Amino acid sequence: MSTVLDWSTMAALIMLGLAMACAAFRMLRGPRAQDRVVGFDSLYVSAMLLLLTFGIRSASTLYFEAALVMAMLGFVGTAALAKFLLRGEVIE
Amino acid sequence: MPRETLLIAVILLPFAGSLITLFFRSNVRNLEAYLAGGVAIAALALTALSYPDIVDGNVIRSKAAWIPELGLEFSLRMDGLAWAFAVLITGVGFLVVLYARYYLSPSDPMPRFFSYLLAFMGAMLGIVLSGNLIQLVFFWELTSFFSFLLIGYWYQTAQAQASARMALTITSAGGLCLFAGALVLGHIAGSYDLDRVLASGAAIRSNALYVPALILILVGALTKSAQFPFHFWLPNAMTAPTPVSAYLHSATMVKAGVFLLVRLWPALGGTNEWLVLVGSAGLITFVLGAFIALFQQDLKGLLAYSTISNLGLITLLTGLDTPLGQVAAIFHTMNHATFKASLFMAAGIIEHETGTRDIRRLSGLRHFMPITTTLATVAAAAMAGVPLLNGFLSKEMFFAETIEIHNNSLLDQALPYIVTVASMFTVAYSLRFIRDVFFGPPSHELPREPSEPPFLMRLPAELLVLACLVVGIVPAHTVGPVLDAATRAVLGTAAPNYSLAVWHGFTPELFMSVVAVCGGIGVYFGLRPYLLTAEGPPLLRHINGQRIFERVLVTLSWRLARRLETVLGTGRLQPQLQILICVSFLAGLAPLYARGLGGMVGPSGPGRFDFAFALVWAVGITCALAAAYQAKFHRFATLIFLGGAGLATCISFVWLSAPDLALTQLIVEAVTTVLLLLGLRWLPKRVQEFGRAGTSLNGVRWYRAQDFGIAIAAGSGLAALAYAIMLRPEPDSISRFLVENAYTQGGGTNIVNVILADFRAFDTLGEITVLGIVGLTVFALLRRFRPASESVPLPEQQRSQDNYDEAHPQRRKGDTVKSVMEVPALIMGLLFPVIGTIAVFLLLRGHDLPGGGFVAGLAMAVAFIVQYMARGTIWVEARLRVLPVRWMGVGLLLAAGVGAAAWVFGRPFLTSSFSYLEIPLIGAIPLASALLFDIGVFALVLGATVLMLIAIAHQSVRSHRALPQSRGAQAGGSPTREPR
Amino acid sequence: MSRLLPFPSISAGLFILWLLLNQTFSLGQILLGIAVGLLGGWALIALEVPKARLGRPLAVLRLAALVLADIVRSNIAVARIVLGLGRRERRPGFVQIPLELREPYGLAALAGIITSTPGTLWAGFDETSGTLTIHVLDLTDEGEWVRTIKNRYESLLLEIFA
Amino acid sequence: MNGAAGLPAVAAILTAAFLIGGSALTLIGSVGLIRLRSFSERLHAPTLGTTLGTAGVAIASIIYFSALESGLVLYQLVIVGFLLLTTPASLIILFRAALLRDQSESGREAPVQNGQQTGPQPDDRQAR
Amino acid sequence: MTGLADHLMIAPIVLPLFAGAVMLALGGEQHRNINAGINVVSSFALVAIAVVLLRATETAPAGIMGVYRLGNWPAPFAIVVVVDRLSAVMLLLTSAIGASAAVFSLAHWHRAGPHFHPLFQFLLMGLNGAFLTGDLFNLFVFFEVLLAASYGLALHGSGLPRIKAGLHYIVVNLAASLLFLIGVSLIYGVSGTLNMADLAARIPAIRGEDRALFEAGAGILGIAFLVKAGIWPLCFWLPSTYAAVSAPVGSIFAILTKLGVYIVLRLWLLLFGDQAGASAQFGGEWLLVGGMATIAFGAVGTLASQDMPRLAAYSVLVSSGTVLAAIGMGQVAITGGAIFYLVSSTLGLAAFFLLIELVERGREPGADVLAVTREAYGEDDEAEGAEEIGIAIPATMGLLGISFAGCALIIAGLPPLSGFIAKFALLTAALNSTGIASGDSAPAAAWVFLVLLILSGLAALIAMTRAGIRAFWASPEREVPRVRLIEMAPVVILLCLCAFQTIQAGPIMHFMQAAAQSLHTPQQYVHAVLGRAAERPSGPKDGT
Amino acid sequence: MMEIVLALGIGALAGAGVWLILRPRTFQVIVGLSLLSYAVNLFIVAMGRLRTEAAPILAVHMAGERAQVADPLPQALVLTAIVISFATTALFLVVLLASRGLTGSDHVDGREPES
Ligand code: NA
Ligand code: NA
Repeated sequence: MSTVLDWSTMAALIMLGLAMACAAFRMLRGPRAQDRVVGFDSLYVSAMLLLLTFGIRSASTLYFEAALVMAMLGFVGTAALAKFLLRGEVIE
Repeated sequence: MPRETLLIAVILLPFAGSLITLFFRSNVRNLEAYLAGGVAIAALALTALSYPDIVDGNVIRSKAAWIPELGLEFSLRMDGLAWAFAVLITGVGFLVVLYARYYLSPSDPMPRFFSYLLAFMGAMLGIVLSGNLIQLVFFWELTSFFSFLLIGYWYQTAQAQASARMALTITSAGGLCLFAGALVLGHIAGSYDLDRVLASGAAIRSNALYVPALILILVGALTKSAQFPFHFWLPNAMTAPTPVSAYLHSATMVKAGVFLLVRLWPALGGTNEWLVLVGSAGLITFVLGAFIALFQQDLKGLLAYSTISNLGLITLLTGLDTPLGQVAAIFHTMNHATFKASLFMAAGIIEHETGTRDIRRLSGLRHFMPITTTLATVAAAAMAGVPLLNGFLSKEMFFAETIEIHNNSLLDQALPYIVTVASMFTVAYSLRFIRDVFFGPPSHELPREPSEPPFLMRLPAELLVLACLVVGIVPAHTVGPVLDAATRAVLGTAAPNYSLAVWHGFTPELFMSVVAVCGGIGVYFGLRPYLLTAEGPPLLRHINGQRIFERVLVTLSWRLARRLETVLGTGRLQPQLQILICVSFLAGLAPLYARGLGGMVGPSGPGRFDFAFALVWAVGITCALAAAYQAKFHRFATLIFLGGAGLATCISFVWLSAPDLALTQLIVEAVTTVLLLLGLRWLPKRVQEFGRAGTSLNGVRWYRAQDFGIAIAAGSGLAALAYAIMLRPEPDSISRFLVENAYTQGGGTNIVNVILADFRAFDTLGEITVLGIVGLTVFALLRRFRPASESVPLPEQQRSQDNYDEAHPQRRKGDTVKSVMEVPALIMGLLFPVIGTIAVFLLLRGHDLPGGGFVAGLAMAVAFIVQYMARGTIWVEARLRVLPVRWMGVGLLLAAGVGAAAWVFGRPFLTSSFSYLEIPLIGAIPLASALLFDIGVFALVLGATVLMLIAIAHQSVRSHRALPQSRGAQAGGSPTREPR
Repeated sequence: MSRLLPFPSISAGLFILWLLLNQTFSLGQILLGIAVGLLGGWALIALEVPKARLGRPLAVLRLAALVLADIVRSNIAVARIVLGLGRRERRPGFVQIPLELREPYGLAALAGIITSTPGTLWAGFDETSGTLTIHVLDLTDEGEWVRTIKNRYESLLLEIFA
Repeated sequence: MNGAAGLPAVAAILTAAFLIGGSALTLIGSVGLIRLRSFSERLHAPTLGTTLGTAGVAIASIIYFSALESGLVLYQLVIVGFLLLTTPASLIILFRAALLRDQSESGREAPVQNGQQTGPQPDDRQAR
Repeated sequence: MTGLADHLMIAPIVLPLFAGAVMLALGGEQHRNINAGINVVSSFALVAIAVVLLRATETAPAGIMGVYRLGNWPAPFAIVVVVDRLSAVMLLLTSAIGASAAVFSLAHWHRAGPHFHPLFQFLLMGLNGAFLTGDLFNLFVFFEVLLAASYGLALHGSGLPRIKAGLHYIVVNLAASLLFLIGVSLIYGVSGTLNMADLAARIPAIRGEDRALFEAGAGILGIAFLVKAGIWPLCFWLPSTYAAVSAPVGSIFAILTKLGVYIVLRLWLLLFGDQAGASAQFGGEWLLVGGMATIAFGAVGTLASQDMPRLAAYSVLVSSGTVLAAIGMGQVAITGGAIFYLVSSTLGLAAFFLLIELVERGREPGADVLAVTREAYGEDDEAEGAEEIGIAIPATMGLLGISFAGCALIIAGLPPLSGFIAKFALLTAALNSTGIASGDSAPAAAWVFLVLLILSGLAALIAMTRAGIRAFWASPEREVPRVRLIEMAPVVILLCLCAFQTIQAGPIMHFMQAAAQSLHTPQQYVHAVLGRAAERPSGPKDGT
Repeated sequence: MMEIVLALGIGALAGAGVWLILRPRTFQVIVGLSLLSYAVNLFIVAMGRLRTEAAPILAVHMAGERAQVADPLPQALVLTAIVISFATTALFLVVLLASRGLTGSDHVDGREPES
């Protein structure tokens, strides 16, 4: 059965990698700052899922923390960037 | 007293006296003089004690170990030559002290003068008594230094400053050459010991390094003795107080050069190079000095040039390279010291009594000061070479020596005629010194009404003149034995026959003397009309040594240096970094180029192509390049790209089996992003300008092309290095031990964490210290932070939102942001305990699984940041106690304290221990000291990160708002204490 | 009780979070989890987070099921839009909805629901007028959206955060 | 694939299905980020990933590890919950920031600031 | 490894760490006087510790007092600290200057900005750690500790020139730190070890095809150290930084360049001695050439300096270049002389940095840096600066003049202070590397070195005279600066140490030569660190 | 193949970083330093050779075996390096802000180049 898993994890990894690439495209392309921030946010989410999938591929739970922290920091980063766009400074 | 001790005492006395004098108050005049005089007379007496030994031809030595490793001992050595000089130095020194006591005015600070003078005396004695070359150089440079202080004694005048500086520069530079010469000489001779050096003359002269050594030493000697072309510092040094001139510029310092020539003659002399170099320098100086002296209008200037000329004569004598020449040189040195010192004293008396030294203004002083007139006349006669005075005797020997055949060149044959002519000028200026000053009608337009000076002021000159007379009349019974001993010391057993008598019959040299005296009188009267009016000698009037020197000095040591500094260095950052990168690139490339990379080994790692990994890196590389491309004009976008590149790095860590790294990298990156965003607010707006002025465009393009090349080279270089290593088999690394012992002896399954908290906990301790330090620095810097004026106003967004709120009557200022942030702020508030829980979780499990104090601390800091973001600084700090500095301190203490606790058990610092603690109900819980250590790390990281972030954040509050009294963060140097 | 456990539901959440994180139910971890829950609650007092009055667990479950279903449905809908499988001309736009809900947690929950449902975005809530503005990706019928929000979610939320 | 060999077939297939479903949805969301025309529209796209995309992958992971370790592994729920909790906060700030930016640059009022304006508003501005 | 004396080896690092940590735990700034007390006590304790360690190395076999294994782990697997003659000398030098600067700062500098005292202690910690460690990566960590503290101290007091210079300083050193990491990791990648002694033992066995990569790593690593040492052309950040920092900081900074030099001395001789097989003497000629270029550039810079701080900064370069060139010649006797010179010139420069501030203080009334800072910023934390600490000293100008002369003589290498002896030691060794009586001819490099040293001495003399005349003579009606005993005493004591070095040149040179001898025979060091590896404890380490 | 991807990544990060630190604006320099430190961190990990799915965390409570896990030492070094570069980046940020505030310019030399 491991071939199913092999193929599916590989496909998932590639799909998530492509998702990252799409997000990165928006990040690079803009055109406005907020577009880049959305791109950044989804880049983080895709990357987080990539880690979870990688965990499945390597049958290891060691990457959970990384995924959790990535979720957390994706939020912090996006919120900080958005706050900057909103107010011109992150902490008032 | 043993003779060895005696030598040491002679040297030490003046230095000790100098030190003691320094502590006197400046108004204790007599005591100073007594002490200084006492020291001089004591040194003289001690020197005199060894007279019997010296006359017997013995050499007194005293050696003490100094630096045996370098073949250097502290070695004193007194032979006849040294003795003669020591007597001169101490004897004249005593007289000068006596004289100076009366010469200096009450307003001059006495302690300084006598202290310098005694120190100088000690240094001078050091030169003549040195038993090795290095020690000689040591004292040589000391004399330069103290003479600088003495010449600059009246430092208030620009002239004194300039001449002191010139004297120091020239003589010290000469001294440095002498140092080099001594090193070369020691290298040739295989020792710096004077006896050994003097004994290996033949070896030295045949060595290939002989000429360089000779030149270096000559530069030293000739500068010190003010010989052409280094002579010009001496006349300028006449700004020194006259006692200084009487001492340094007649009897002692300038004699150091000729002393050295005579001293080293056995080792260096006897070659054509010596004859040409020393002889011509002496001859030119002798002639030139005599000529210029005649045209001086300043009494001391005349004496200065006369000194130069006489020293030239002595140099010429040593340069003539014959034993008799050396004898004459020694003899004339002694004679010159006596008559010139007394003449300087006379000049000083005149200045002291009349207030001027200008020969044109002085006249008929014999009416006011007959005794001084007599003294000066006798001394000047000695200078002129009048029979029955000491100057005559050495002059005779000189003339005799010039007649001898040396290398039979044209110059050699012309020598007697040249020196005779020059001697005419000697006679002429001596005559002028007497006649123009003391004779003629009494002058009544002097600044002061002159009278005879006090007896004790005259006494030194009287004693010196007496010496001139006595030596001149009965030489054989007075200086005879001394000269004999000195000669033997220089020449060894091969002392030539010479006779010290006033009358040798009608010899050619007598004829030359007569011609010189008669001719001199003629010259004087012939040139008198010119002398009365002119300023400086004909022809040479416009050549001002000082001005040339200063021009050259300024050009070389200032203009050229400034040019070179800008050519060889830069104050700009970009070229520095360019150089740094290029140099390190080359440093990495050179070995590869020289040795080649060897065969590439096949892939040793996970060779499989991983499409997802490649995709991640496609994104990462694109982000990196975009960041590089956009960083100038789109900072916000750049930060986002930076985040993308960081994310790729982080995912790579996951791929490469490094979960801890991934965690850390992630969290650090997020915090960095927030930090940079905080900073962005204070940076200037930058708008892309298209089509800027075309002038510098090409330059800019060229720089960019350069930088682009460097960037490509550096990037591909690093990539190549990494690739090369990755394809090679691993060496047997120390990490094998770490893996094998991480659990069994370190008590943790997360090997990386065991390394950080145990194997290499010392690194971690240092690393958190760095973080703490940076926290402190950031805080310190920001306390002084002043934003640029254009950054002070509120950001555009806030202004427009405020304007909107104010424009609508139903809204209050801040409503817009409040309505936007309402829901997010609630969520973010709830996140505080959630993130906190995650942080504690990461902290506690670190030793066994990914996590650890550092990551946990940063996570906790993130929890704080989120609150600041949601609610703003003032709100948060009114509610939470934020004491980052204390947290840092406690964390550091905890981590270091855990390390130090090992001492209690007699183990080295940071020895860990672990055990399982049985608690009822709960079971065994692991208790590792590493966990405590990690908690320390946690506290410090939390403190430092929060400190840095909020220190920056506080600037927004400081710059445009007043912070109300907050109950949080009262202590700990927290930024809340900054009300501005 | 309220001094010790000011936010019982949040503390419980933290406790569960702790256990989930540690993947174990050992006594030691349970004690630690309780400690974490208590500490978290106290921290929230300092931060002046408003107290939540959570009632009607049944309503919570109903809402959850509803939201879940909506999320799945709108996921598919948005996916179709993205992939261009849609039918006619699509028109994005803003919709304004008058709300009675004022409770902060209720609003937050509503925000969560709207944001988490692909196709709708929380664009703002005006406190004075009580008007919620949302952005809708595929705006066919404005009234339909107003009704959906008010009837499906707001009523339940009003029930829960009584 | 260390350890995966002993996985029950059902678990493997379920894992694969959820994994593919979740990542596909995420990918579609990201594609939307490219394909949708205006910012407001694009902002809808990533929620695919944060909701069902994440849920799919997380469920796959839960099934996989629960089967692998023969016990319930629910760690992944933390991630899902965390995302659900935080996504609204960041998206709300970002959306409003974007609207206010548009407003201040165009001089027009944002649709939500005064509570007056109703109806759809074209926002297809492409300028930076 | 349990004796109290053994633990003393780690004390130079741990003591300042604790001192700094306690200051922070007390809350930092409010207790400035307590902090000052801790700082001074700790600094003097460090002097005492350094003296004890130095004495211990005198009698120890091979000059290695001991190897301290941190965490009780065997070498080479974890971190060791090694006290040998060279590190003991550097410790003593650091602590002497540290104590002087600490006392000096109490007069007023420590009030010029927050957190002076903890930063100062952390700087000492970093320096001592770098001198003691036997591990390459740990060296990096201590480098960073001292760099971080030095960034803080360089910017202490803030103000435009400091910030401008500090920015360059930081960027260049950050770049250098990255190079350090690249170098260390490359070396690890090829050799599999981080322990210096272990590395020395492994070098001969490095496979031929890996050797180029190893040397590339060593080369890059070397660049990182040479930046710190201030070799030309990597030194342009140095003059403006050193000229801008506050006096006590400048004084302790005189050591920082010597740290780079120390590392080169330590590592180059350890790794690339004659025993290093194919890599022996790697890069030696570049060290020599670079050192000489640095002397020349430094000399040019001293001449071109308009003010004393810059002059001092360029003198630092000359001093650095001299030692580097001397090391590059690779002879035991020269190395011994180089260590002697290093100590002498560092003491002199440290004294000079302190003195400059005192001299300049009275020159332009109102130009007092503090006054400017206060005026520019209106900061109130300087308000207490008006109160005087310690007593003002009489005969100020005289004492300042004598001290200035002392510094000038040391820097120019003129007698009677140690500068002259040091130069002599270097030159005689360079010309007669096999002993003066051997009669071997000197290499061309030695002659160039001789010329450079003489010329740089002359340049220093000219520049110092110019500066001295301008400061002491040119403005007779200058205001006599108020100088306090706690400011003057450190200067005088440092100069007295130079005098002591002259008088006791014999024993001191003997010690330095012994230190050089052991540096040139690294087998002893390697054996001391690795030799006892077999004794490593077996079984669980500390299972209580 | 992974090696070449990683090497390319390192090269791109380093190249972009070097390009940026050679730029005249402080912000460019700080971004460049960050990119460079990413590159260096990856480089250090690469020095331990590449291993996937072999995290240096022991699954069982017993002595580990070197061949089973990736080299943990470079990872520990990188952790230290990350922390330090984080700290210095923060410091540099503040210095560049201070420089900007005092000089009024964000040029690395504290003044606009004359042209
Ligand atoms: Na006259
Ligand atoms: Na939504």
